[in-house]
Amino acid sequence: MSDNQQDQKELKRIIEALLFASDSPMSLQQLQTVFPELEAPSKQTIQEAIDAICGDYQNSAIELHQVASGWRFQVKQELASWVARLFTHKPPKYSRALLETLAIIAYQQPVTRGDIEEIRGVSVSTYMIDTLLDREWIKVAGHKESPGRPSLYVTTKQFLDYFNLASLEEMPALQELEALAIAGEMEI
Amino acid sequence: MSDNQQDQKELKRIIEALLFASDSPMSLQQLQTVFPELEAPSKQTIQEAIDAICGDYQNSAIELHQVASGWRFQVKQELASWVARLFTHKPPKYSRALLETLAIIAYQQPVTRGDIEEIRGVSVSTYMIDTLLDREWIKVAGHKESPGRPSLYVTTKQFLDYFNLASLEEMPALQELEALAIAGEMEI
Amino acid sequence: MTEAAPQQSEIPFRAIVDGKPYEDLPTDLYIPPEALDVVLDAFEGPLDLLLYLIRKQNLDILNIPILQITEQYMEYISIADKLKLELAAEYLLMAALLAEIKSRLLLPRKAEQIEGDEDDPRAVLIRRLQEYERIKNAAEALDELPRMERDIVLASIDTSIVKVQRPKADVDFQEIVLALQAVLKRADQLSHHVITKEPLSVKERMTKIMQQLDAQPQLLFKKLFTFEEGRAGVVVAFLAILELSKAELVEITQAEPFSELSIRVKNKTKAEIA
Repeated sequence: MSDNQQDQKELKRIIEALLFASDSPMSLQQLQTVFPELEAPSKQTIQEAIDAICGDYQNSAIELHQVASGWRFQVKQELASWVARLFTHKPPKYSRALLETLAIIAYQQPVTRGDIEEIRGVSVSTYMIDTLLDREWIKVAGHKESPGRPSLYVTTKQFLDYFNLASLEEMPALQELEALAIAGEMEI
Repeated sequence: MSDNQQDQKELKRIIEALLFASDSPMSLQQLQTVFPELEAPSKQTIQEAIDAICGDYQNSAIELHQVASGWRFQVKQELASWVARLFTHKPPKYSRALLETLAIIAYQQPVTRGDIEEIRGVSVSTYMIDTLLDREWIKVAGHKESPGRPSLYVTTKQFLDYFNLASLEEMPALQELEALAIAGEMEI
Repeated sequence: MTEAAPQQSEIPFRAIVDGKPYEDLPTDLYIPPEALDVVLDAFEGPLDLLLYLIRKQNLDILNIPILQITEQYMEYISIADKLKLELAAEYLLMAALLAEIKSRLLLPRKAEQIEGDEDDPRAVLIRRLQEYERIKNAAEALDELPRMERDIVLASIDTSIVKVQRPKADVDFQEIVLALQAVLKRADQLSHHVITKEPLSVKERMTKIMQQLDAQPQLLFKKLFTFEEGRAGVVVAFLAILELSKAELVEITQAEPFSELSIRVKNKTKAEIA
């Protein structure tokens, strides 16, 4: 195998890895910027790699598909019904940590991630915040004027809708909660 | 191609699609329950399909890897440095104290907080135990029948998943303790 | 102790003790002076510090020269004390253990004590050091394992063409309330746990013991310990007695083998006590 072929094969693997790792479709331009400036392959070379990958996945369960913002791997149409079965069989469950984070945002808003960590006494994962943002239960309302300008999180209208609340005032008062917490402790 | 081979090929594609679509690793059992009850393939058949998929991806940028809670597709290690360029966030770093505590729980489980303190020779903070519980790397498996009935901690499947392990046996071997041979006369 | 320490004089040492620069660092102390004030961060505890002292000198754990290591450890403790660094009680506890081992080594031993090393504190210490080192290495190996968020990237695909609304997790507001209660309860416990530490100073304890001996020239050893103070308190009292003994201000006596230990002011004759 010539050096050139070797390089092309390696490039194909890198492009393949990037497309699998990325959460969103990647354009030729975006793929190009991953490489160090002087070593970046041309768009044409990247396109050739993509064509080759498309060929590789012909008999597989997934395919490389081009959408407006770039290329992404997706499940083949004829297998979609099976994937649908998977999803209906696996309703997710939120962790205690996620519910606590949501509770703190609801009651102490606006709060930064640091605030939440301080109250919970443990670090807060990006995944948790992302899940809540994704669910549109929280949103970024602005940034705190402190080093790093951390995001300030607040709950959304969708949060109130989901929990069937007309306004935040309808949530049980914090003092009541504390009283309940203390009562709970006394039982033990 | 015989009907049987055809079926096996189709099954392989379905399993492949399911494993790609799932957010979390899938066990043979979980894969089985996606199928209508009467048509569900045996675990052995599913395992054969998985073995075949593993073979298919040998030269690809990704691999099918087994961790504690099942199988998942992940980008091959040797391409990780390329993929890392896509992410701007720094991976979390864990303190020596946390890693030592985690190692003790992993290797000596079940252990109490007192056992951990005994081995490390220092007190173990509640914060650290909380962090490990919060990450769901450890859980309380019961209580020791000794004064105060201290919690007994064990590691979880999530711990193994996070560290890319299928079972505790895959953890690096603990070094052997050398036999103590203290001579009658202690050297001063 | 013939090994020379790394050239510590090259490192400017700026500790101020009692208003004067503190310069006469012992030459056999293997801790870089500038590290002293961050030592609690640098070491994971007394076992870690001991391992450091042992490994730094390429010594075999199974055959450590206990007197040498004890002296280095004590030196370190005393400097930390002079620099008024807050030392965790565990460090003092280890100092007490080392002192005990040292005293056993120096005392003539009875025949039965040589049998078996079950109760030999040195064997116990070596075993603990071995076990700790094993875990320390295991923790390093754990850190090296490929892991999520750092080395492992999952291969994900787009599933938006799948025409099924993925069920989202169902949450009841009650669960949020319970979650917040749990946080509050935990925060509460945390604040209870911030117990203001009683400052336990060896020097202070030495003074207190001398005052006790002023009133009563001979005291039973065990009377000097207040068990309410916990392990740290016991250690401080023990170290104070050792310090006093070293300074030859008191002596520890035993009427007969296995009888209770007593402590009395030195330089007083039996006649005076009687």
